[in-house]
Amino acid sequence: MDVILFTLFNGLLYGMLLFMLSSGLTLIFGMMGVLNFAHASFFMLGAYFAYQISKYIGFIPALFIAPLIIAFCGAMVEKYALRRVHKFGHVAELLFTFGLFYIIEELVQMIWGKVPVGYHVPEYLDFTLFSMSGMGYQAYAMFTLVISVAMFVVLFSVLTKTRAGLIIQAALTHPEIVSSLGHNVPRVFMLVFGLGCALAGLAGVLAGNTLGTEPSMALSLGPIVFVVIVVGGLGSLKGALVASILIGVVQTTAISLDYSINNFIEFIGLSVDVESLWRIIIDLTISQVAPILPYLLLVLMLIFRPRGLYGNRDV
Amino acid sequence: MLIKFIKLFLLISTLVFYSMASKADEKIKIAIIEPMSGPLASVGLDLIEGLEFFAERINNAGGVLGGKHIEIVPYDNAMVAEKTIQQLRKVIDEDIRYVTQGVGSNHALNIIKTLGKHNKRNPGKEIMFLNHSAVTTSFTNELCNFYHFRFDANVDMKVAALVSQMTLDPSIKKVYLLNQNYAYGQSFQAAARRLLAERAPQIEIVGDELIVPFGKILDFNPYVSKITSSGADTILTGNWGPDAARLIKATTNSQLKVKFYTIYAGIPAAMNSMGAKVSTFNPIVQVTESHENDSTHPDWLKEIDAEYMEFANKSPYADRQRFMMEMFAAAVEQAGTADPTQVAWELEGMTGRGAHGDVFMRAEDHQMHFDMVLSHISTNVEKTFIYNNEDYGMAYETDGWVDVSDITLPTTCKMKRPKR
Amino acid sequence: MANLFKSFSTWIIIGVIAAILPLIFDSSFALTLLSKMGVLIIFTVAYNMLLGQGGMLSFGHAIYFGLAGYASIHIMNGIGAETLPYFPTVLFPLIGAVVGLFFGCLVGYVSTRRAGTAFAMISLGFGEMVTAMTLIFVLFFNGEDGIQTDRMVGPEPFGITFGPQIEIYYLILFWCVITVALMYIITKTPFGRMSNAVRDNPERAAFIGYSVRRVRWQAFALSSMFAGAAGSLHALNYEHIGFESVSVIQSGAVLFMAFIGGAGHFLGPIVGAIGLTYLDSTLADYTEAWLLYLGLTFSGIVMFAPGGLAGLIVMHGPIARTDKKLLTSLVKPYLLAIGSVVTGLIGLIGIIEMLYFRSLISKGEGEVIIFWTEFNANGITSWLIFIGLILGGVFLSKKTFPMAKESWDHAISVVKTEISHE
Amino acid sequence: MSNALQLKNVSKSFGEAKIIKNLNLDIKKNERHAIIGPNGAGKSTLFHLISGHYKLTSGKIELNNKEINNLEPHEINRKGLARSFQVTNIFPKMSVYENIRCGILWSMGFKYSIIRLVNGDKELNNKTNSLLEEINLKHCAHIPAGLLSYADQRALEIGITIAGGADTLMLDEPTAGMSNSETERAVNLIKQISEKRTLVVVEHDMGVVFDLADRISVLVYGEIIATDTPKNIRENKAVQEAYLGTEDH
Repeated sequence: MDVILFTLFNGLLYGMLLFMLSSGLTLIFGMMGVLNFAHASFFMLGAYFAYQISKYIGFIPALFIAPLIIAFCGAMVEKYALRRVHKFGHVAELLFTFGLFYIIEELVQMIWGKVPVGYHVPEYLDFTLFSMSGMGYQAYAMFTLVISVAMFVVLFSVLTKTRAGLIIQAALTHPEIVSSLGHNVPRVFMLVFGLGCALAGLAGVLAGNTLGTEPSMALSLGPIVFVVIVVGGLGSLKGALVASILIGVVQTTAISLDYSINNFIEFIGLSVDVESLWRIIIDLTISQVAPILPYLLLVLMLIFRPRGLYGNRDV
Repeated sequence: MLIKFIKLFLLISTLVFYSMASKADEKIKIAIIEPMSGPLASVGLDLIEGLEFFAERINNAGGVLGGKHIEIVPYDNAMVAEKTIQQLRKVIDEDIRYVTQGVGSNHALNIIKTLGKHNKRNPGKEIMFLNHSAVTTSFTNELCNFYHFRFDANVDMKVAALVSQMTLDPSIKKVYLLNQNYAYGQSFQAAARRLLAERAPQIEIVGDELIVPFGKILDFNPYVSKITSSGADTILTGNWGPDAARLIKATTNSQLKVKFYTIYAGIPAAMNSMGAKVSTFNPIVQVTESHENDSTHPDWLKEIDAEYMEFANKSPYADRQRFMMEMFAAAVEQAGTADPTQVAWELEGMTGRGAHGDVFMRAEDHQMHFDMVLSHISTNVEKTFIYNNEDYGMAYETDGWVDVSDITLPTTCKMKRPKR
Repeated sequence: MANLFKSFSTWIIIGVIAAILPLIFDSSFALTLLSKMGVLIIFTVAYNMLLGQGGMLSFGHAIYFGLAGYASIHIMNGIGAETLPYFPTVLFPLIGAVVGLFFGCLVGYVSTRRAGTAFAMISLGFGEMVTAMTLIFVLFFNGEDGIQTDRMVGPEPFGITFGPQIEIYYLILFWCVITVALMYIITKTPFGRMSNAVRDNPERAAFIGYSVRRVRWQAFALSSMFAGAAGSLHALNYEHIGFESVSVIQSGAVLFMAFIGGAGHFLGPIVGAIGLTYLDSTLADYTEAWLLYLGLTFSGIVMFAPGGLAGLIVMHGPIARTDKKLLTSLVKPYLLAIGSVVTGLIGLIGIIEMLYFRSLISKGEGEVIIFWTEFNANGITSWLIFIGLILGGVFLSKKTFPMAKESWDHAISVVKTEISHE
Repeated sequence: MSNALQLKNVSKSFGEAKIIKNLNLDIKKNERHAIIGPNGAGKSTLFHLISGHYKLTSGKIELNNKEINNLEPHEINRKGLARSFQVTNIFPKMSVYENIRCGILWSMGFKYSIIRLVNGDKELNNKTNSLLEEINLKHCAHIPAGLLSYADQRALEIGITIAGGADTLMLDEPTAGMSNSETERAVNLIKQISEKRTLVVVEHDMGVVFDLADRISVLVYGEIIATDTPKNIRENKAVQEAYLGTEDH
C-alpha cells in the first residue's frame, strides 16, 4: 500500500511538470492550430532567463520576470513572423517553428555557451519537507507542485469563468467563429501565443534547476509535449492535466517494475531457448522500456481514439 | 535548367576545392576529430584547445626533428558517426598521417575500423590513431591494432581502480550498479560485476540496472526509491552528462545518504551544473590520472598547469593529453622520422613522466599504464576549479592512489606487426 | 511519347555528367561527398513525394531510411558470416526498398488518416519511438555504437569488389538515376496527379471518386520504399549504420534539404540535397554557427519564399515565356536588392561570428577571421564596422526592395494581360 | 419514373442543435430540382449529408434505390453522384487542363495506377479536351486554375463535377457572386450539362431557380414545407409567408 501511494505521488510530481510544460501548447494549438515545435525551446529560454536573473536579483523575482520576458518574445515571434506565415497555412507555421527551434538552440549556445549553467534551487527552499518510505521530499519540489496546481486552477477558472476565457473556449471547438464575434483576432492570437509561451517559460524557471539547464534540454523534452497534447485531446486543459499525470504515473510505475515477458513465460511454466532471437524482446524488463511507453501510448491513442481523452475533435 | 545548376555547382566546387588544397609545408600534422557543434561541442572544443596548447609548448621548445613544428588540425564530427568517417576520408586526402580523437567510443570504433581497412589497402601510407580518451576495453583487446595507441586507462582499469579503493572502505557493504544501456555502460557493468566478485567478495550487489541513455529520463525519483529500498550504501555508476547529474540531484533531494563511485559523474562541467550543495552532499568519487590539489603534484607539472591557465583560462583537467603529446614528440625524435610505422615502434614500451611516477605504454596491446588517483568533489580545497574565468568554488580532494600494478589487467590482444 | 523521350534523354545527360565527375574530383573526400550526395538525392526526392507532391509534412521519415540501413547491414554481415545465402551487392537497394515499403505500409496505414499538423505530430511520435527503440533493443540495433560491416563479400563479378569508393559511387549513381527517374515518372501517372490533387484540395479529390486516405497511404508507402533504397545505399557507402540515421535529426535534415531546395518543384529537392550536403561538409569546418545559419535560412525561406530556391526560379517562368526582355528588365532592380541584402547579411554574419568566438574561446587577443580578413572580437572598431554594415543593408533594402517589387508587379501585370488577350 | 435520390426521415444534429428534422425528399430521374430557403435553413448541411461529407444522425438516403448513407464521399461519388461547393472548390495550383483530367480519371478506370502515364492515354486527353470545349475554357487550359477569373473558376468547378460522368449532379449556389451576364452564361452551361442527368441545385437567385427548375422544394428551419412545380410554388401561401414574401432576393 505504502509503495503504491509512494509511486503515485512520484508520478504526480513528474506529471505536474509535464502539465506545466504542455498546457501552453495545448492552448496555442487548440485555438490557433499552430503546432509550435519550438515550445520546449521557450521552456529552455525560461530556464536560462531565470538563471541569469536569479544570479543578480534572486529566484522569486525571476519567477515573475522570466515568464514575462518569454511572453514578450513569444508575442513578437507571433506578430512579426508567424502572422506572416499564417496565410500559407498551418503546415507552414509548423515549419517556421521548426526553424525557430534550431535558431533558439543556437542562440542559447551563443549567449550562454555549450556547457550546462549553474542554475540551482534557492537555499531557502532547499530543505527536506517530509519523508515517505524513507525518501525525503524537498520543499522546492512541493513548491513546484503547488505552483503547478495553482496554474491549473487559475487557467481553468479563467477559461470557464471570464469573458476572454469563453471566447478562447469557443475558439477551441470552432476556430471559425472567433472572427465572426468581431474581436480583434490577430491581437487575440498574439496574446494567446505569448501566454502559451509564458507558461512554458514558467515551467522552465521551475524545472530548469532540477533537470539541469543546458542547450540540449529543448530537444530532449520537445517530443513528450506532443504526446501529452495528443493523448489529452486537442485544446483540452483538463485533458492535458489528466494525460500528464497518466504519463507520469505510467513512467514511474514502469520503472519500479523489474519484470520481463520472460518472467511471465517462466511463471506459467514455459521456457524459451536462450539462443532464440525472441530473447531480444522478452528479456527486456518493463523498467527498461519505460521511455518508449509514452510514444506507444500516443500511437495506440491515435489508432483507437484519435480525439484523445477529452478532445472534441479528432486529431 | 538542371544542367545549368550542375554547371554552376561544378564551377563553385572547383574553386572551393582549389582554395582548400593545402600547400606542402614542413609541419607534422595531427588531425583531431571531435564534436565542435551540437550538444557535446564544449567537450570537444576544450580537448582541442588542450591539444593545441601542448603542441605549442613543444613548438616553442624548438619543435621536433630539428625545428619541425607540430600542427593540430581540427575537424568537426558533430557527434554523428557518418561524419566521423567522412572527416577521416578528408584527413586521408590531405595526407595527414596522425589522427587523434577521444569523445565517444563509437566514433573511435569507426576510426579504428576505417583506418584498419585503409592501412591494409595502402601500405606505406599508414595513419596512426592516437586515442586520448575513448575507453572501450576491446580497443586494446580483441580489436587491438599496431597503429592504435590509447593514452587513457580503459573502462576495466578504471573500474578496477574504483573497486580497489572500495575495498579499503569497510563501511561499504551493499553496492548498487546503475549504468546506461549502451556499449560503454554495458562494459562498465560487466567489469564491475567481475571485479567486485574477484576483489571484494564481501561487498554485496543489491541492484543492477541499465537505463536508457542520453538524457531521455527526466525523473530519477523512481530509481532513487528503488535504491533506497535496496538498502545500498554505495552506487557504482558509469553514467555521465544529464544521466549522472539528474541521478545525483534526485538522491540529494531525497536526502538519501550513499557514496558515488564514478568515472565521469564529477567532471568539472557536471560539478558546476549540480552546484556545491549537490556535489558535496554525498561523496562523489572519481578516478583520474591526476588532479591539481593532490599533495604529490610535482613542481614541474604545477608550472605547466600555470602556463595552461594563462593560455586557456581554465584549470587543467586531462593530464593524459600532456603525456600523449610529450611521448609522441619523443617518439618522433627517437625514430628520426615522422613516418607512423617508425614512430609506432618507438612508442611501444615507451615511458613518460606522469604526475605520480612514470607512465608506461604497454607494448603488447598499446595500452597506457599509470598510477591513478581517486578523489571526491570538495569545496574545502586549495585550488578551486576555474573555467573561462568562472570559479566553480570547488575541486577534487584526494582519497588515495591506486598503484599501477593493481590495475594492470591481462590482455587478449594478438597484434599483427609490420616488419621492422 | 516524344515528351517522355525528351525527359529520358535529360536523365541520360545528367547521368553521364555525374559519371565523369569523379574523374575531375578524384580525392577520396570528394568521392565520399559525391556518394553522400547521391544517396541524399534519392532520400530527399523520396521525401518530397510526401512533402511536395502529397502535402504531408513528416518529422519521422528517417525511420524507413535507417531501418532499411540496419536490415541491409545485418544481411551483409549474414552473407559475410555465411549464415545467409549470397545476394548480389548491386541489388541491395531492393532489400532496402522492401523494408521501407513494409514499414511504410504499416505506419502509413495509421498515420495517413489526417494530413497537416496532425500528421506531422504522429510522424514525430513514431520517429521518437523508433529512435528510442534503437537504444533499447541493443541486440538488433547495437545502441549508440551502431553496426559495422564489410561490403566486400561474396564473388567478384568482373573484378568488382565494391571495396574501392569509386565502385560504390558508380553503384549509387546507377541507383540514383534509376530511382529518381522512376519517381519522376510516378508524378506523371494517375496516382501522381491525384497525389497533387489531394495535396491541393482533399475535399474536392474525395468528390471525384478518390479515397483521400488511400492516395496518401500509397504516397507514404512509395516514398518510404524509395527512402529505404536510399538507406541501403547509405549503409553500403559508410559500411556502418547508427541510431543517428533513424533519428529526428536525420528527418529534420532531409526536410531542410527538400524545403530549402523547393518542395513544389521536382528539381527542388535535388538542388537542396546537393547544396546542403556540400555546405554541411565544408562550411561546418569553418564556422561554429553553421546550424544557426541553416535555421535562419530555413525560417527565412518559410517566411519569404515558401517555394524554396526552385520556386523562386520557376516563379519567373511565365515572365520568361512571355517576353525575354521583361526578364532582363528585372535584373537590375534584383541585383540592387540582392546587393543590399548581402551587405546586411555580411554585417549579421560578422556579428554572429564574433559573438560565437567570444562565447567559445577565451584565449589570446581576440583575433577572429571572418571572410578571410582578421578582426578583433574585443575591439570596438570591428563591432562598429559590422553594425554599420547591418544598418547600411537595412537602409539600402528599404530603398531597393520597393523598386524590385514594383518591377516584379509590372512584369506580372504584363504577363496577365497577355494571358487574357489569348 | 423511378427516383434518382430518395431521403427518408433524415435528421442531423450538431450537439443540441437539430439542423435537419425528419426530412423526406424524392428527386426523380432526369429532373432539375431546386432547393430554396432562407439563410440558415440547412441547405448546405443537406448537401453535405447527401454527399457523405457529414454522417446522418438518423434516417436513410438512397441513390438509385441503393442505400448510401454510411458510405464515404468517394464511394458515393463512384456510385454516380457528383457535387460542387458553395465556396469555389478546385485544385488551384494545377492547370485547368489537369483539373478536368483529374475529374475524369476514376471513371475511366485509372484508379491509383502507378504504371500508366496520363499523357500517353489518347482517349483520356481527347475527353479532357472535349469537356474543356463544353465549358468554354479551352483557351486557358494550361494556366494554373487559381489564376482564373471567379466566373471561370465556377465554370471549371462545374466541369470537374460533370467530368466523372455522374448521372446525378448537385450544385451548391452555382451563380452566387456573379454579374448578370456571367449568371446568364452559367445558367446556359448548367442547362446544357444537365440534359439527361438529374440535377439538384441550391440557389438564392429566384430568377435562376424559376428559369431552371422542373420542381422546387422549400426548406425552412430543417424541414421541407413544400415540393412542387415552380408555378405552384409561386402560388403556395405557406411558402410566400415563410420565404418569398419576406425575402427580397
